[in-house]
Amino acid sequence: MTGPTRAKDGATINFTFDGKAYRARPGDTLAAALLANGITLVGRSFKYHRPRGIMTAGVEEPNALVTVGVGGRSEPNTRATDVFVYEGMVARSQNRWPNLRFDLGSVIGLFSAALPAGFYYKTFFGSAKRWMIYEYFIRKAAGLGNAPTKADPDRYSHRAAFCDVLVVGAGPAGLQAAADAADAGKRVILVEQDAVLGASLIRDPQDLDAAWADAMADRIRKAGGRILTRTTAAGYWEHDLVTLTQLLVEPGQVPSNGLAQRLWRVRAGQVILATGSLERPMAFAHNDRPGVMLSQAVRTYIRRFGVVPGQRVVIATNNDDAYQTAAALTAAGVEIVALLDARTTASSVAEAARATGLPVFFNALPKSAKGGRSGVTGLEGVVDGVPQSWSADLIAVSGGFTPVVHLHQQAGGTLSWNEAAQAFVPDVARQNVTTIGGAANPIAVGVIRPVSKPKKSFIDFQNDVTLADVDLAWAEGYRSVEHLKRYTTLGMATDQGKLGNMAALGRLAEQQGVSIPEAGLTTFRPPYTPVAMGTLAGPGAPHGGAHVRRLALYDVHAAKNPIWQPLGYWFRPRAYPQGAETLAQAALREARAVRTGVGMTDVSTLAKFEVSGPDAAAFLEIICATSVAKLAVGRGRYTFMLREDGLAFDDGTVWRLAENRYLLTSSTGGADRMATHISYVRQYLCPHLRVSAVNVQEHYAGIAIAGPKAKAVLDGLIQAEAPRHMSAIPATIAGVAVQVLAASYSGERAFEVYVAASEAAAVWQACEAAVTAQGGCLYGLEAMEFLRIEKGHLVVGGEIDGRLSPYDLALDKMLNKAGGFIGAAGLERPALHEKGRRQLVGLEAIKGDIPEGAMLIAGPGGTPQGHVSAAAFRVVEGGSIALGQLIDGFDRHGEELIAASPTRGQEARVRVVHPHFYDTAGDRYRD
Amino acid sequence: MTDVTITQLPAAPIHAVEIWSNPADVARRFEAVKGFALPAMGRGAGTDQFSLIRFEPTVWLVDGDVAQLGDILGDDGAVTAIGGGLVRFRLTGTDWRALLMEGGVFNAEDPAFGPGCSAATVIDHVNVRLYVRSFYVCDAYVPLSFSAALLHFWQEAATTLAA
Amino acid sequence: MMQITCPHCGPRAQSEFVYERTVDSVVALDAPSTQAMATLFTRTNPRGPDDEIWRHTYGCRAWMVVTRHRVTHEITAVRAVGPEALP
Amino acid sequence: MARKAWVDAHRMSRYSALSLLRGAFNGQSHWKPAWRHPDPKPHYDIIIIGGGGHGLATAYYLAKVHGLTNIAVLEKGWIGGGNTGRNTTIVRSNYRQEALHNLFEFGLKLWHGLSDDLNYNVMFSPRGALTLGHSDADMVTLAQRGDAMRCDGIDAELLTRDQVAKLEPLLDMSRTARFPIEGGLIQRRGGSARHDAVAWGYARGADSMGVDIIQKCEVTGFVRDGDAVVGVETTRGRIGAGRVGICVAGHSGHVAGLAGLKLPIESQTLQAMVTEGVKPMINTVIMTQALHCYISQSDKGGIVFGGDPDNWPSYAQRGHPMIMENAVAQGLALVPALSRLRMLRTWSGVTDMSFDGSPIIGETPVPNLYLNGGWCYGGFKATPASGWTYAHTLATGKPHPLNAPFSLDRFERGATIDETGSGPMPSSR
Repeated sequence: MTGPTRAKDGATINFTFDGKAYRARPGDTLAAALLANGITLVGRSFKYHRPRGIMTAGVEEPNALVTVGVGGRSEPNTRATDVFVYEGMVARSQNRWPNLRFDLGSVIGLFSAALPAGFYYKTFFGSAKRWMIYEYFIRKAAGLGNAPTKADPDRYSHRAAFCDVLVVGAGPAGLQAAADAADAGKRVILVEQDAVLGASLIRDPQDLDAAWADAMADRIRKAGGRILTRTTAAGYWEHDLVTLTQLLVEPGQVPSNGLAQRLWRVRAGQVILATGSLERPMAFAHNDRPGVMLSQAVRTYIRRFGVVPGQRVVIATNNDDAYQTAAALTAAGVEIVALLDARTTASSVAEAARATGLPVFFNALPKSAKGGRSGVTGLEGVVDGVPQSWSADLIAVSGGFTPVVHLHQQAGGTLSWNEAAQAFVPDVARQNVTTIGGAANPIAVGVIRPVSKPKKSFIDFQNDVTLADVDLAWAEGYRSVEHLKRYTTLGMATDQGKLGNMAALGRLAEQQGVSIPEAGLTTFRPPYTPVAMGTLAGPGAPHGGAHVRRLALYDVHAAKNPIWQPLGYWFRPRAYPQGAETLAQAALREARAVRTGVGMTDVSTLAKFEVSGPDAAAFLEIICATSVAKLAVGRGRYTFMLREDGLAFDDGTVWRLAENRYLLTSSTGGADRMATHISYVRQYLCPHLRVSAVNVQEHYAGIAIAGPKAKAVLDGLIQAEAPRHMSAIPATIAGVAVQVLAASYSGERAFEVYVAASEAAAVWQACEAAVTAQGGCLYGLEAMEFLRIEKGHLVVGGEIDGRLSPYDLALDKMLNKAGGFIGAAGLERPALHEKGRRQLVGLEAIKGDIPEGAMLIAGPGGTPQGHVSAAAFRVVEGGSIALGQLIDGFDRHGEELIAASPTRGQEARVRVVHPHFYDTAGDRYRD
Repeated sequence: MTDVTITQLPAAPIHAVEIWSNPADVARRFEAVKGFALPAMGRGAGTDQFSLIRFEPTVWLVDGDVAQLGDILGDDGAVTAIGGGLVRFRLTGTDWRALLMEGGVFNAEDPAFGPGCSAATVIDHVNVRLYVRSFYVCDAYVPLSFSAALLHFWQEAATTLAA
Repeated sequence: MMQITCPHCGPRAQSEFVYERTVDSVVALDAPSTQAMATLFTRTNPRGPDDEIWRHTYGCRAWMVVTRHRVTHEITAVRAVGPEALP
Repeated sequence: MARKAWVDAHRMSRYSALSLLRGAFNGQSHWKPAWRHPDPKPHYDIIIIGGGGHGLATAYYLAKVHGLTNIAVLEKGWIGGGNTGRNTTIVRSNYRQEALHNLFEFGLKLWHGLSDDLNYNVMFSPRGALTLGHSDADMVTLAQRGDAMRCDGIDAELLTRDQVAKLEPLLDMSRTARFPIEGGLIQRRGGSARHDAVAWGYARGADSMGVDIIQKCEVTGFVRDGDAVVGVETTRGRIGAGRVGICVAGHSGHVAGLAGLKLPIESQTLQAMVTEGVKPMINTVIMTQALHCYISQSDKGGIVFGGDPDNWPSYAQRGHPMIMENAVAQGLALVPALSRLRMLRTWSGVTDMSFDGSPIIGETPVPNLYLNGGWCYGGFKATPASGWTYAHTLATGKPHPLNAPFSLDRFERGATIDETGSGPMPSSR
């Protein structure tokens, strides 16, 4: 009998692997369960599709990657060593076709001699299109598992936590540190990536065992500490913030409450890293075969899971730790055919072992594993320079230990070289972090020089990087360790170089003839182990972290089933179609209602600021590029704002509501930017001013009522004379206090009614009743757009696009002659006054409808001289009109151009005109 | 079982009071009229009917009647209505602190953040202003446009706080 | 994610704050055009400490000057700016 | 003479499928180093500071197009180790502003022949650069951009909703999606490339023509003769130069500062990430009009993700976790099936954010000193065009017509090239 075995009792959990049913014991990892069921071939490597088994018993596993779960919960590339079997688990092997045992992709391996590291840089020439043909096949062969094609049905939480001491790793050192801190009255969080506490003492119970771990855990909990299992400290960020990823269910498992994982953001007073170390493999030929397993993993399978991974075992080591594996194997009744110790002098542990009759060989190195896809059959080695071979079904290897210093280094800490352990250990910490236990004090090892053929000696197993690839990179001049990594793809696999980096570094140092620390070290960046995208996105996944902002009058609109239009974070009614009306038909009907009768619309999203105080006018004269101070109480006017560079970035209206109180409105899209701008000027530039500038965007809902009959509607609503154009009065509608501003964006006599949003519904209903009584209707953004274009009003993001000056927009006559406003200095920049600027123009179609966004060209093949910023139809008479930007456009009225949209196959012949198409004298504002 | 209930309180006349000059004088006038001091940063004061909560260095949120405030402020400050744009949520139960850690970055679990304390922070991308009314009650002032989204987030999060 | 000690609120997570600009970018309202544009359009941008203007936008909304090292992100000083305020 | 002899002696190993096959029989032992590791000479005609893709491309075109070979590229670390190796490898020229799309399009044309030109497969894959529109307004904006490109002879195609769904079947096309997809603009000639290969290919090409690529050589100061720069001080000694070109991306401010210059540049961190490899699922490079996230799939199968820059100054080459989390949330809102993939690796570059979002290539006020920088988060795709035009500028002392608009003095003059219209503050870009 060969291969892994386990007593049959206790296996009660059903799971499937590649469609076949198996049973696992509670507490089994998938790897343990597969081994217990005699399965040794679990996956295929990335590049050559070489057969692979289970090499480790932890998160560093490079080979045994499977897909678990079904549908939207299917998780590719799950490490079989890092997922616990649950009832009904579905696991599938990956990167093989048609099946795991017979994988056509493995023919690539036959050509491996012609496909060294970086081979793709040297071939597949020809056009980019030709590369894409090669690439098609490369991409198909590459990748590992299949991504799900369905949306993830589960939720993910993000939670903040604060503590005095965060301990990472619940091995003996971590447990002790956490318990001591908790006893000392500190708020403690202890995290462990495993499902159980204890780490090494589960594998090697000696003085301390699982019962001791439980006792420590009790102490921590009783003192108010928090212990999180299945939780990995993934990233160490600035100012002692550590992100943790907590699995609330296993990959692919259905959570009972819908929550799959939680991302913790822990701000810690102090961080203690008790992260232990990872065992290294050894480099020898075919060291990637199923049946080659890390020595500590062998112990773990025996002692923790009761699985004996082989019956005839060769152990290869350069340190004392592997002798414990020999002990565990012996205790399990397994034959150890040879223990190859690379060291030339025997340690006391080794001597003691040999004294018991264990076949220990010193100065002994593995050279080549023999066997096939199901497992190894033996090992060739070299003892004192003399070749020898042994038959075996398991090769346990220990090439020393790599301390887990990732978090220490992520925190900015430096590393130093521990010659005895042949390992980097934490040196100077940059944040408030200490490393304890095995991560700080790895055990001593002997130095190894591989004796095998480099071409089949793997160091990055998943990506099939061999010692020969390292040699080739060096020979080709890729000498920095970063070049080596990038050229060979070493450390780029899902195990992130946890197993292979040190072997590569050793080889590189050898090539360079320098010590390992001189050869360099790559930087560890978050995450420590890969993190699910869903966990990163957290509750933000459905909305991309951008909630829709809901209108105060949302319910009122929703009842009318409008067409909605996204506008920044808002959704606003675009039109209110009646019957089978299309958007265009509805918008035109609505716009005509405004031109001929009356319409009303929701303008609540406009930015609004209430500015009070003795210095309010002085403050506004800094913000606005127009004069404000001379405004009489009860009057308002158009205004615009410049950035410091003198270019226009927003516009709106300013109203003097009382002696020392103004209301400033500006665009919806620019609302947040304007709020910041106003706050900057008030708080940073002008802290001495006696002014209060309060953002009341959300406080006031706004209702615009426009049209020749608007005044009649208003007179009725407020039971008083509505204010004349650009005047404001307080009033009452439906018993609610409102502010009525006579302002127009449509070109008609119009009013904006502002009311506290919490009371807006009643006012809206009253207004709608009054408007309807006059034969009017609601209008949406599309009609508003028609109306404002015809009138030649500007819109932020359209005409005011952040690239034009007030001169370009023909606003310069309104500039405050006294200066002193933000942007005045920028206006003097010489290029703003040179020829060749784009200037605001109107465009009138001569032939065809003007496509919005189209380029303005002189004729076919011409280069753009400008573009159409907004297009519409004359609301009543019909006819395509537009606003645009045109190079030196002010001087080109009357010129004919083409508005071309090649992407839409549309074009129109247009005439350049003045950008006001409607009521240029403003007669319609007068009663 | 998770112990937190989220209730939306009815709309209220909420105002912002800003002091731009002579703050110490204003504070004296305020205390003389109202009988308690203007709360310090990170604190609120008053009763359920009339509370002043300080979230900004120069601005107090007033939940209640502002009739006397104009006279107190004189030329040193102004009162501006902001209540239309704020929704008040009341979080009740021992687990309101845990709920506030979900999607948050502020340490609501800090025992020092006790009754009378206020803090403005961001939770699930939404500006939230918190005021601890008692050991079991924390009020949250949330922008109207985001209030439905935040309520939904809280209701969902409350079901899995213990997980 | 840094932790910034707001002069008004104490230590808070960086995500409550918004970086706005550097102190050396501040254009005085009365600066002549050439000087104003030179200020607006050049920065020392040091690979070391600089005085930066941050706002506690999602907190108390106050503005402050943060002296911060651009490589290590160490914050050595935070200074309140703005109108006079009660403690 | 000596140089010529050297070049002949070290004629680079020609790369081909045949030579790889030959290697199969000799253990791949016939390859020569891709570039030399020379010591600096006392003087060069032109010194380029910065051995990233742009600096190496500049050296390559100086040698190839202008026949200048007494050139050194000085790199403080290892070549290609800055932003060249820390981006999302997207290549496109789909800009709205004429000066920008003309510059990037010139580069895109070079990309299409680059592997053959360099005899180094940079794996440029024109899989299409797709920008999604989420509203009718977005679609007009995209059409405007596409129209501007098409009128200047650059490919751009407006796609309907159905066409987008067919091209990228895993996008959430539901009407109730937070960012409903109304269509897209695709530049089919855009795509992605293997970033490291670009630096290495240019280095190998430049080296083969005699350019000295000097790694681990940090510039610590400028040697001046009066106002003029006549050399550099370095960690490997003083090196004289006829002209010196700065090409150091995020470190532009630092290096220019050594010459007493202040620039319209602020350095910020830009993060990117890649997931574990999966079988092909994303076909194009997906970008969006409403969000700041971009998604593509590498040849190895990893989903490459980018998002907003960290909007504050930093030289740290590490980012803010919540910025990345937000980019992932946006990506999942678009492609929900990404949720169960695992983020494997993150990286960050120090970007040189200019004050109009566009690059700076040209003279500085200091005689003999030139600047190439300000690429913000979009420099990778420009590598060939940047190198070509900078080489022209350094060789002739005058800008190429393509980089003439990108002068350093445009900011204070008022001739900025602002694609997004968001103004001079990099933090709001």
